[in-house]
Amino acid sequence: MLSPTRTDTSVPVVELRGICKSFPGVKALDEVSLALHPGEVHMIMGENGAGKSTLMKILCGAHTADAGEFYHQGQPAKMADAADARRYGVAVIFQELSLVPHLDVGRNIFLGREPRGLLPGQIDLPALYARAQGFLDMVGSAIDVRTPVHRLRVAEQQIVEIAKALSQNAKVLVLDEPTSALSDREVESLFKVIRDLRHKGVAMAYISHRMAEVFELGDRITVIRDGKHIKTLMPAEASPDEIVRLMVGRTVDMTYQREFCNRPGEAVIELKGVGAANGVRGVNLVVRRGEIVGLSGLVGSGRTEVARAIFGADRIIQGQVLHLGKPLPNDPAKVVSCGIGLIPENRKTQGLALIRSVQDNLIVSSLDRHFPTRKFSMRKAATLAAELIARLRIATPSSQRKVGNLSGGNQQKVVIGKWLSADVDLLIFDEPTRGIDVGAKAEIFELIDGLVKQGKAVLMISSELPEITHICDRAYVMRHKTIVGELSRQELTAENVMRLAVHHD
Amino acid sequence: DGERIAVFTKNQTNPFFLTVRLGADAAARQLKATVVHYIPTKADSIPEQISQIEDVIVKRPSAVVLTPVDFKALNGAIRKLNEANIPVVNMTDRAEQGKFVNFVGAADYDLGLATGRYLLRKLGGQGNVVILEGVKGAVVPNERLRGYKDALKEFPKVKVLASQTANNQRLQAVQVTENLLQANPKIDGILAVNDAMATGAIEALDGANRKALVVGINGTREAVEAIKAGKMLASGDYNAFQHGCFAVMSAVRSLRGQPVPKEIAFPARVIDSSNFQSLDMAPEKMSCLPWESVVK
Amino acid sequence: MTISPTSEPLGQRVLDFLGGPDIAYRLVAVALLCAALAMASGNFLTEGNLLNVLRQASLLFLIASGLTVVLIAGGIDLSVGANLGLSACLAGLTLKATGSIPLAFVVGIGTGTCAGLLNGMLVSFMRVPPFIATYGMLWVLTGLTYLVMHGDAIAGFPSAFRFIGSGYLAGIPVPVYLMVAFLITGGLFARMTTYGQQTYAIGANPEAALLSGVPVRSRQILVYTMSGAMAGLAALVFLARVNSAEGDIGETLTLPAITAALIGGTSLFGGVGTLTGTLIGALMMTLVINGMNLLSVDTNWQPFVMGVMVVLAVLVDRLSHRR
Amino acid sequence: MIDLVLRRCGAAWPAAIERAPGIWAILVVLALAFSVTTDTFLTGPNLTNLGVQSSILLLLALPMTLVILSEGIDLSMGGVVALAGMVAASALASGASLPTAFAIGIGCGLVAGLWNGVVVAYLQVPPFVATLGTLGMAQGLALVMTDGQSITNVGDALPALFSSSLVGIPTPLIIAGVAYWITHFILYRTRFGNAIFAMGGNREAWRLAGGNVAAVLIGVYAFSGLMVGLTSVMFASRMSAGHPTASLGLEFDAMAAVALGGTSFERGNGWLFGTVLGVLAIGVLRNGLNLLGFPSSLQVISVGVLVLLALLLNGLKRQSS
Ligand SMILES: Nc1ncnc2c1ncn2[C@@H]1O[C@H](COP(=O)(O)OP(=O)(O)OP(=O)(O)O)[C@@H](O)[C@H]1O
Ligand SMILES: Nc1ncnc2c1ncn2[C@@H]1O[C@H](COP(=O)(O)OP(=O)(O)OP(=O)(O)O)[C@@H](O)[C@H]1O
Ligand SMILES: [Mg+2]
Ligand SMILES: [Mg+2]
Repeated sequence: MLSPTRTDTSVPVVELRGICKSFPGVKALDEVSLALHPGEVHMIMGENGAGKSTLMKILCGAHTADAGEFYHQGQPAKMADAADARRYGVAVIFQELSLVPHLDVGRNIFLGREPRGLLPGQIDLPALYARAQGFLDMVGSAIDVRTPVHRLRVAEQQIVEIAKALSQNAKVLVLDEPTSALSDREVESLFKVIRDLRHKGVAMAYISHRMAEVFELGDRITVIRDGKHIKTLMPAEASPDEIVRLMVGRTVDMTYQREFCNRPGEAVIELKGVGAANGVRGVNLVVRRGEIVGLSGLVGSGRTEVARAIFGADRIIQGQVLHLGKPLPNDPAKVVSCGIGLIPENRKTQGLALIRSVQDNLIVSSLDRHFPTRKFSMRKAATLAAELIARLRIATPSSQRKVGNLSGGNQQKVVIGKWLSADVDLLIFDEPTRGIDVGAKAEIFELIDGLVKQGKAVLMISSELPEITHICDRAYVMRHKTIVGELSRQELTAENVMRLAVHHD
Repeated sequence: DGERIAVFTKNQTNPFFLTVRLGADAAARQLKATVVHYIPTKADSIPEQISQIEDVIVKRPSAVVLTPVDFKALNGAIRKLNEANIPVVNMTDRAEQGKFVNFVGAADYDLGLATGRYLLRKLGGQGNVVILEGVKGAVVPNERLRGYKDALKEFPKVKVLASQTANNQRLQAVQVTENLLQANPKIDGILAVNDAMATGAIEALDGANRKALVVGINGTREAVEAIKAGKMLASGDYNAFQHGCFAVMSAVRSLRGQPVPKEIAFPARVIDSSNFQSLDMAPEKMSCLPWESVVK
Repeated sequence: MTISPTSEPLGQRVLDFLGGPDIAYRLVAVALLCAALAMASGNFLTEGNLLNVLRQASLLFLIASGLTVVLIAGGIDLSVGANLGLSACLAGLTLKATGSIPLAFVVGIGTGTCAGLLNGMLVSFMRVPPFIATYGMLWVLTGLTYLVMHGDAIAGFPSAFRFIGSGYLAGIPVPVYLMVAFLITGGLFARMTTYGQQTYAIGANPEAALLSGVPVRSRQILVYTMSGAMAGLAALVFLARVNSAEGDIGETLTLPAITAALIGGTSLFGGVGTLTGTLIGALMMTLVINGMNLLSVDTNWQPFVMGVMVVLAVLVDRLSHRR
Repeated sequence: MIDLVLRRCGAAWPAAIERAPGIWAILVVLALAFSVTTDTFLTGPNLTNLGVQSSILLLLALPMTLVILSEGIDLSMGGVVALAGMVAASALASGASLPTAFAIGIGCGLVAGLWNGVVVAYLQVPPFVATLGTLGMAQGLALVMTDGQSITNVGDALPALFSSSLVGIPTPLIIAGVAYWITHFILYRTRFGNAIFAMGGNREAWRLAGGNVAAVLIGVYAFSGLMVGLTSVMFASRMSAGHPTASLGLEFDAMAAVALGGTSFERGNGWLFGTVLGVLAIGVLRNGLNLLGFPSSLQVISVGVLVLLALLLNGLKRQSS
């Protein structure tokens, strides 16, 4: 079914030449070229805001290029909209999920391509479900095709996305950070599918910020910086350091070395047998001044829920949360005024007001701190924002730009920035580096390190094990909505974390 | 126990119908009958009144007193009442079709004619006037308007500067009149098809420090106050209370086998500073006229 | 990429203070409208007529201003008209019964505030979507109005009371002063307090605002309560102006108020909008109706013209933002 | 049996209750209360009344559900019902046959719907504003047509239609039933239905799937217009006249019914059968209170309390899960 029509790997299936694309105030792409060959996984690397997603969106017709040419099987072709892309066999798994929440899995997989029934416009539902089941089987998933997608976890939704892309019989598959929400096990099954497709001659473009994946999967690597094509090279001729140098234009230390904390201070927050309306049960946990505490576990183990419960976003129904020894109110606004901040998991829906400016977003959490009389001054706000933009090196033409127009990584920096501005004692990071490039990652860790050195405390949730094992002073591991173990600095190894996180019985 | 009469009025916002309902209650008390009121929750809603009639048919009252919210739209519902053999008295607003015990109300055209003539005579048969029309398409304001226009035909020297609707509403009448006062430096008379708009026009006149003779129709308490204070010239008396009285009396009499005339129309009477006393009291204190004093 | 707060040119700062380019377009539209009306009707540019327009617009603005704040916070208040009706009736009854003007004020504004508070509680604590919550309240408030009025009307209030609705100060109608006072207070609230910042933040993304430590619920309650209080105040001005109250006094006021806010550039999706815009919206609507009355255009055309106007206003916004 | 029906309507028993617990609770309580307090509620003629009275609202609430699912709203319904009804009535008045009048009424509705769709889809005016504009325009035109008069000389065929019946079932009920069935088919069995869910849930997903967003939006509003056109003739039939203002505000009743039935105003989350329940709840409440001879002002309050209570109960359910 997926047999390649051409095995000649020298003619690219699709090729972009000299692509330019500008958004108001930004030149996102400047003369970028990219060729995707059958049977190859082409890794696209670059810092946040380099233009990777934009390039992919042009490849699949979601954006139209301002200038440049498009070739299909070596022939010039037109690429005006998503329908064109589909004709050339381009399928995409986007950075932002593109599923319809209140349709079921089967209907989502075949959205816009439903098998036809007898009447005009009618769907042949039995055929649709049977075929959808087939594609889910192919990725080795046990999800029921009739489940509405909104009931699925993020990881399961990602799998539906993959099945959807598979069902399109794609000649070209674009994957924009497909693993950012997946657990290791799911990543493995995704990689298996990718290798299968490579074998069948599908051309793939793969964006990732995880260096390991680049070398595990990549057949060819293209690096983009500031909207410009920097270099295309083979994995054999590249080293991680070299790629990072190309990406950021300078050398970066990726090992996140830090001095661990030997003598933590008083407990900033302490959870005693906490259970919350969102499902977590019997959570005991303490975070002290001067330490970074990790919260690890598989996706769905309840880490986000613990964070939300502490922050007061979900109702606590049993146990106690103590802040500096006193009970912490169960209300986000009061929690913030106690000096606790949360960097949520989904920056677009939970972290930012996308239609408001960078400045407005940066100061929203610290209004009470900077304007204690509640008298607001635009001038002071602008000064504060400018400082933060400079301090975090947020790439934005002006503090008045809408946050929605920034790249993912820079948006994340804005979310972090608003808590820096609020000068909180305890910061809870939920997947702080999701979709963030290595350079920015290093910066963020440096920042976190700086915070704890000042005597602040950090609770960090991450799905990337190295982040937990390299950065944290201690870590808790969760399973089934409760904490199943605590690991000290000495015990904190990937093996130990996984042993606790995965259920054996 | 006495007869159960279902009384349908058009809305619960216009004081006119409150007075009608009080009249109905008073008559029911006198005759030892019971009255249940049905009023659309949305003022003057046709579909709601139809539904209410359908629901009431299921309950089978002894008789129905009906002020249809629309001249024709209630035909179907009235037919159902007739088919169910429930006697129906038509009150205040005439319905187009249907078998009725009788009609109890006033002649809107006559009221318009009489009140219009009254104002035009006071103007000495010349000058500039404006008309404030009511809700478009409703029978009552239309008939009154026709009366006004026919009265104007009798006084060819009077000039009609404008004829605009303020939808029977006081606030709209204030604003429309304000604008008309700006557009027309000389306005001598204002003919409003109801008292709410007439009093609205008076507000606008007061605000602009201008003078004009104003008439309305209905004889509401507010109009009586204005007449008493010398701000309003006159109002056509609609006899609201007696509508309620005589409609219920007609229903009960016909149930009891007593004779009932096919039509009880209260004569067109204009109320001015000389004869407002009969209306200068709270409707709660009013009482039904004796049957014989009206039905000869 | 320099990111220091540069001092902008004066013209830009004035424009910003007025509310940005959207407001400027609208001011131009108002000017054109006035010019056209002045040419079409000799009565338009008279002092009396202009004061009329201002007074009529100020009433509409008073109702629409509270609503605008609710819209900015991402909500909607379909009950403003009904709220105004109930407040006016209760205040009127109080005034008739006791003759005490201060008491009437307390009752009128108090009723409006309570109803607004209830709206706020429904939306924030009970999580009823604002559209439905305020629609339900519309019925409840209307029913209560009918209940207290039981079909009657009240009229004839003391002239001292009527001053706020139909009086003049230095030749200018009193409601116009109220309008200006609220425009300034509202503008200060929106731009010079952290409440304003938080209101915009909630409208733009309530979830993010909550997770940023903005006290979302209490701010929602605040804006609905403010809208209710404004409805109560507008009710008093109304009462004073028309000198009577009936059960249906507020029935037809909600949609025009929403229309004024929309014409003024406030977004239904929250996070965008200004009181200045709403004022201009109210002014444009009043001007059009005034012009139609002056030119004796059939009043039946009024809804049609309003319909065209609201779509055009929003369309112009869209087009100007696309550039 | 009931379970089978429900499953066909998009959910099994427990799921159906879970989707809109408030409306079920209220329907059951109201029906029980009225059966006990009146001896007429549970009679054949009364239930027929109830069905016939609810049919018009259902005809509007069905397309409203689709529009709301597509993250839109249609405020123009009442105005367009008036305009299309006036046009159809004037056609009848000038001697057209009943089928022609239906065609004209539906055609009028369709034009208004297409206009809404074009303004929303191509001019990208938010649906609330676009349809508010159409409301004004339709209402204005309906008034201008006859200077605000209703059109009453419509012959006998139209008035007879509403009270007629087919094999013992009232015609309005049959029409409402067929309309439900067609709407159900469109929403749950066609590509267009999937597209409607995508409009509210994730428009970008539909665009990326090669779908045409504008076409779907126009389709939704056109369908709405079509149904509004049909309603306009049924409405005129109920009143034996074309009336320029009687239908104003119907769209809000329709929206309330949709919301009562558990359809939320965001994320394309909704349920067509719930809308039927919502319409029924409003109908049962009004009918029962009339049977009780409940004072009208309290009836007004009850409607508001019903809406708030149902939504509160739905919300409680959501919070606890
Ligand atoms: N819709 C848009 N409107 C305006 N600017 C945009 C838009 N989409 C992207 N940009 C800008 O284009 C540039 C490239 O963004 P893009 O999303 O392609 O980056 P990226 O390489 O995918 O980054 P990340 O790794 O953070 O996802 C950024 O400066 C971004 O601000
Ligand atoms: N079965 C489910 N149905 C609906 N929503 C769910 C379900 N499981 C999880 N979610 C939601 O998805 C989000 C992610 O939850 P999850 O359980 O994956 O959190 P987590 O353990 O923090 O994992 P991660 O942080 O890696 O996403 C939460 O907001 C949660 O409420
Ligand atoms: Mg990206
Ligand atoms: Mg999580």
